[in-house]
Amino acid sequence: MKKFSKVIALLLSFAMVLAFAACGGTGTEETTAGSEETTAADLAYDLTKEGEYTADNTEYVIGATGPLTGDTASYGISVQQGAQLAIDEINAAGGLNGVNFKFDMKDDKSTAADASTGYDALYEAGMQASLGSVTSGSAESFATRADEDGIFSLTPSASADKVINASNFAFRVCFGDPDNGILSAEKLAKEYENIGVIYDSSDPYSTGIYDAFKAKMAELNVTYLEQSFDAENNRDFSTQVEALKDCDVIFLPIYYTEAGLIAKACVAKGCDAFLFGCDGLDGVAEQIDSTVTNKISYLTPFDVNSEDAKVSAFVTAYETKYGSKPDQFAADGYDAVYVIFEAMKALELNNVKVDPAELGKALTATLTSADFSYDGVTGGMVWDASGACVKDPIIVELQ
Amino acid sequence: MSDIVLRTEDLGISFGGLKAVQGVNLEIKKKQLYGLVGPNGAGKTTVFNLLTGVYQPTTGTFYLNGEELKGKTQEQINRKGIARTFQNIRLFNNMSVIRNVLVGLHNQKEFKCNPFVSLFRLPGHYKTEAKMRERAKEILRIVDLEEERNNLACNLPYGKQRKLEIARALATNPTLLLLDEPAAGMNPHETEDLMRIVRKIRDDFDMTILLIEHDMKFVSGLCDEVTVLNFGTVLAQGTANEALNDPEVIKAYIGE
Amino acid sequence: MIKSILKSDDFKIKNCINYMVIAAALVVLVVLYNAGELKASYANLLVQIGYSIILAVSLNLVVGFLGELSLGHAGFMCVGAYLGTFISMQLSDVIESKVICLLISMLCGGLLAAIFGFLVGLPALRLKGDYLAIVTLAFGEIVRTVFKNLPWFGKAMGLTTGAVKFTKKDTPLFIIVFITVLVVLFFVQNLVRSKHGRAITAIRDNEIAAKAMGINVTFYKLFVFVIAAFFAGVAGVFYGHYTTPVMYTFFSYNYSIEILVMVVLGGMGSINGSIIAATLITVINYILQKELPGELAALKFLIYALILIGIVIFNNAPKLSPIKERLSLKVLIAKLTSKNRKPEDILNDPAHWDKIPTKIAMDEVLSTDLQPGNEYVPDKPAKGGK
Amino acid sequence: MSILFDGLSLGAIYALIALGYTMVYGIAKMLNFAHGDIIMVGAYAVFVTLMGGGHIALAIGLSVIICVVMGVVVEKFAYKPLRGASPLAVLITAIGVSYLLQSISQLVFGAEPKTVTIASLGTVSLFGATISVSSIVTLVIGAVIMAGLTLFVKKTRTGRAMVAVSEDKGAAMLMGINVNRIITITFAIGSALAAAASLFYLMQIPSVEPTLGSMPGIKAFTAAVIGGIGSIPGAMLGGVMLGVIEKICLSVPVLAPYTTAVEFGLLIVILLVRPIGLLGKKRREKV
Repeated sequence: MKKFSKVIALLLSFAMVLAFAACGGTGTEETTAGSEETTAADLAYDLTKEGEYTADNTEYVIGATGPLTGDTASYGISVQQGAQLAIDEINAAGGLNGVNFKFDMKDDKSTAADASTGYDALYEAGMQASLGSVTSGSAESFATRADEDGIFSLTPSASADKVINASNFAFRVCFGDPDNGILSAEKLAKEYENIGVIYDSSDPYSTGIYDAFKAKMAELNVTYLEQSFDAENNRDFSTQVEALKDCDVIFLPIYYTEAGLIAKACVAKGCDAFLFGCDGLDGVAEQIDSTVTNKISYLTPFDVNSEDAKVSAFVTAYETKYGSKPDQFAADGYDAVYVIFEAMKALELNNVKVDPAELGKALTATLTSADFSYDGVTGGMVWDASGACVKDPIIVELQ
Repeated sequence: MSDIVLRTEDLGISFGGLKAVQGVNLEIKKKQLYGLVGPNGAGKTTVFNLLTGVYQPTTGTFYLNGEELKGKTQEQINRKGIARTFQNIRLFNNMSVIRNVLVGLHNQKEFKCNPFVSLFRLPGHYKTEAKMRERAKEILRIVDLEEERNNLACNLPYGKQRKLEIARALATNPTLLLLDEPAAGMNPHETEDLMRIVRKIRDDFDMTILLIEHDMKFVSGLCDEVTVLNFGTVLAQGTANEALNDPEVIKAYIGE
Repeated sequence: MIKSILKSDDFKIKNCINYMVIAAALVVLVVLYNAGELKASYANLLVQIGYSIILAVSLNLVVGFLGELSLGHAGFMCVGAYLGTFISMQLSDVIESKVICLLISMLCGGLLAAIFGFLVGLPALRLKGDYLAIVTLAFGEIVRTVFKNLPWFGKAMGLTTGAVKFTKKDTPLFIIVFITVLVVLFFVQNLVRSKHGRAITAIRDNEIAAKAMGINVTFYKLFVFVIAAFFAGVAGVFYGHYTTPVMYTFFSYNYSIEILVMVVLGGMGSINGSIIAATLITVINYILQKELPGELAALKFLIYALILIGIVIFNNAPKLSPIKERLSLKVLIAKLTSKNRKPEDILNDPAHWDKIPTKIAMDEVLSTDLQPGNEYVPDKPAKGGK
Repeated sequence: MSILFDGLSLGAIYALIALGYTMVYGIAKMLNFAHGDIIMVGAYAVFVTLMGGGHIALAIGLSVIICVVMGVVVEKFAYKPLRGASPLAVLITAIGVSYLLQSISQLVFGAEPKTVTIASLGTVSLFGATISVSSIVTLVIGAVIMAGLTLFVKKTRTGRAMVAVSEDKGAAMLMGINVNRIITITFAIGSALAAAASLFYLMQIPSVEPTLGSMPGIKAFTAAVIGGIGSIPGAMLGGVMLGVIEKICLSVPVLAPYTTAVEFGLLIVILLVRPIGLLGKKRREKV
């Protein structure tokens, strides 16, 4: 008897393998979504339809995942605070036709698996549009999942091209990594002689920019000195700075925490090179002090000290609410929420239980339409069909 | 000549500068019960360790049935036919009594079974397991532990643990059995019983046995021949009575 | 013959109940799924539970049965996830069915991980305890560092596995994962309940005695490392088909430790314990992630840490054992089933994990000189002699 | 040359942390996984004092006191109840404590890295290389602390008692040594060393965050094992070696991304050649 139960269990399981192998074969054909171009016909939408999980919604739910714990927690928290600020402002101003918004961010520790789990939780809690995820890996995971359900995602800060390629409904607010690298290479090659680079080999953002930079420099036939580090393991930059001490300029396609440490290492090593970076460097002002004499500037869409009324209003509101100045992540999060809000307003949406897939198609159609643009704290933006954001960088100089 | 099972030639080892054992020459004949005695620290257990490959001798060598075993590992020596028990009992404490013996049977030719046969549960696995169990029970019967076979080794009383060690060593089907203080910690009644078992093993299996023991009654009552060690060297050799009554030996034990 | 098979331990109810429970659960879940009653989040959670079980059970082979502490299990998973999924993506150009790609790449990923298992097993022959632990940890970090820098696997960006990832339209991955769990369980239990399993536990209990019994310690240590690495590699392949991209960050030593925690909480040497603990920890993680929004996320680790410390101290503190005796569910159940066993006996049952002394006993750690190839070589006698 | 100096001062930090690992291991026979997080606590103590306008000397004092108290408290509540339990259980608890400290500090201070301003001591030219004074200070003070520790263990009563406990706990107890007290003292010393390490760490890497301690902790543990765990000179040797090798690897662009792999690879090679670490003591198992 006992033997039989075991044998039966095994037979059953093998039978299931075969059965599902068979039906899996037919299922795979139509799953190649992603980078294919979508046509307007694909984006026909019906905003009166209710979604499976949104039937109980009393507010529009915008979801996101991001690192709230772990090494990169600060980026996630910034985005969360920026987005929450925008939501609060929108709700205080009466929401969309009197309907409020709700923002929920789940912790993904910057891992793909947790982003996927977070996505499920959000989707089933009635998420209708999303900010995707904060870092590139999890944003790719999120966008891939969101593509299955047709959910719109507008990532504030995941700059790898893979993210927007993963879904037809994925967009971004920030620059793409290659744009950053190419722009920087052109600028530095034109203006400086001795160029050095320090990049983070463990970080998708940094390697993404660096690879584009490297290719462009090869194309321009300019030589430079290269140093790298692994942010997980090395936080002491004396060696890298020592090696590049005699450069006129050091290009830093990295995040502000490490950039601040590099600036300080420059002081310790007596190196007075000009430090130039991309949008990741925004926030570096908080990381350095008066001992740092190097000139620092970076390409960014967001300048916390800008005279622009919109920006200063945002900075003041953020400081009042959280007690610290916003960085670029916070600004991106803030803008991303407003972009979704404006697009929904443009759609004249008046159905709090709207089906997320329908809304996804509608928002995609809106963002890619020629007459939609948004002027936010990170500058004026329009979107192309791939989901990339077109906006002008400004160069922010410190000191 | 051919009935000499174990022969050592000038066997010795030194740790650092200390010569723990030196110049030990033994000749043990088939079916002999051979005693190795001496005061504490005389190097008896070291001789066992040399014979089982735990240490490699620095001088000399040893032969089992004419085959030189110097330089072989513990596993190889066991497979060549030397099995041992330990002074401080080394049972597999978290296994039942019968499983301890089954581990001893592991390398027997008749119980060979490829790991993949077991992994895939081919019929060979079941056949082997059943045979091994039968054999293990037989061995346990010899040391009167068959009743206890499903108890945990660590829950056995001390005397029975010693007997289990013997059974386990016996399971590896050795030519030569080394018993390290088998009667230590036993009461007189248990010692009597053990003597009977050791004799029975010798008779039933045509076993050659080399044993270390402090209990002189045990040695003189059991052993055909005895070697006395002191400070790592051989003090006396001969029949139990001769060796134990040697004045040098008495001096070594009792002092001046 | 048949009778002897039926009489063997394999067919005692307590030894195959886990197959039945898992199979029954699977059937229920499949029925629910087909009825559309199983949410995607649960289906995905099930995948995570499934590969966690595979990881925990295979690590238990190394830690619980062989008695060697390994902190690099995520490294094997990493090999399987990167290489196995890479192979699967190449296959997907030729083979249409994702399931078949997955099955082939499971084998390949497992085998490649097994090769790494062999390499890690080699130092295990010479090192013990904490020394081996740090070597396995080092191995995991080395693997991760190499994969994060190799251009074929997308460098720091990770390997995008969108082409082979299982989506909602495919066969639910959890079914394949759980069938694999059953197969893994079948192999692991068969190994443990055989003469080879006895030899392995003998090595754990007393390596010197095992050697004296002629057990081929070298072979069995390598064998266990290879098998465990194989299954971890399979779990990695599932990971690669479950989520995209495969990124090096996931496979840090923290994850190895999480697997170890599953093994230790479940009970060293207890396969069912590993299954239950792997399920529980995955579910706890899931619930904490789902229920703690935003700012409270940091609380997750706090709660997790407190649960961990609490359970371990409660289970192990010598002073607490009288309280534990009174509260133990095990004692309660045993009291109901057999009346003449004392609580102490039940708790001292060696199947109960905290009573199993593994070779990680620290006092033995430094005694490394008895390993094969490293036998004690006495100093040569002073030449010339005085 | 300058690489060598940078490597030495990084190595001195590793060595100080490794000493804490080694001492606790030698005496309590446990891997204190939370040791790295004690450094993080020390670093936050320095940070808070300096932000509050305190003098650097006050910061050092406070950091040492807080670390010592933290070390002793952790020992008392998390490890002491487990004395005599399976070492693996203690290991898991230590991991739990590590998570606990990290999450508490994130809840208190936030995940954002905070920059710490310690007055720069400037640079000097030595053998034609620019070397920051702080790394020389790290080296010198590190060497002094290590020498002091060696003397302490060899010359004082408590130090000798520690050696006795590490050799044989049971025998030490019979000799009238209060083993529990010795273990507590060991944790206190180990934590004080962690506090010192945290200060040097901040001098080189002026930024604090909740996960600050984990990687240096692992590296230092590696260093302790390379040197031979349980051996004080071994920990120093291992730490310095690891620091120098890390810096050499980082200075070669092709090799730099693989630095971690090289360091851990070195560990494996050393252990395969010498399974007890470079200066570890061989112990024999009685058969």
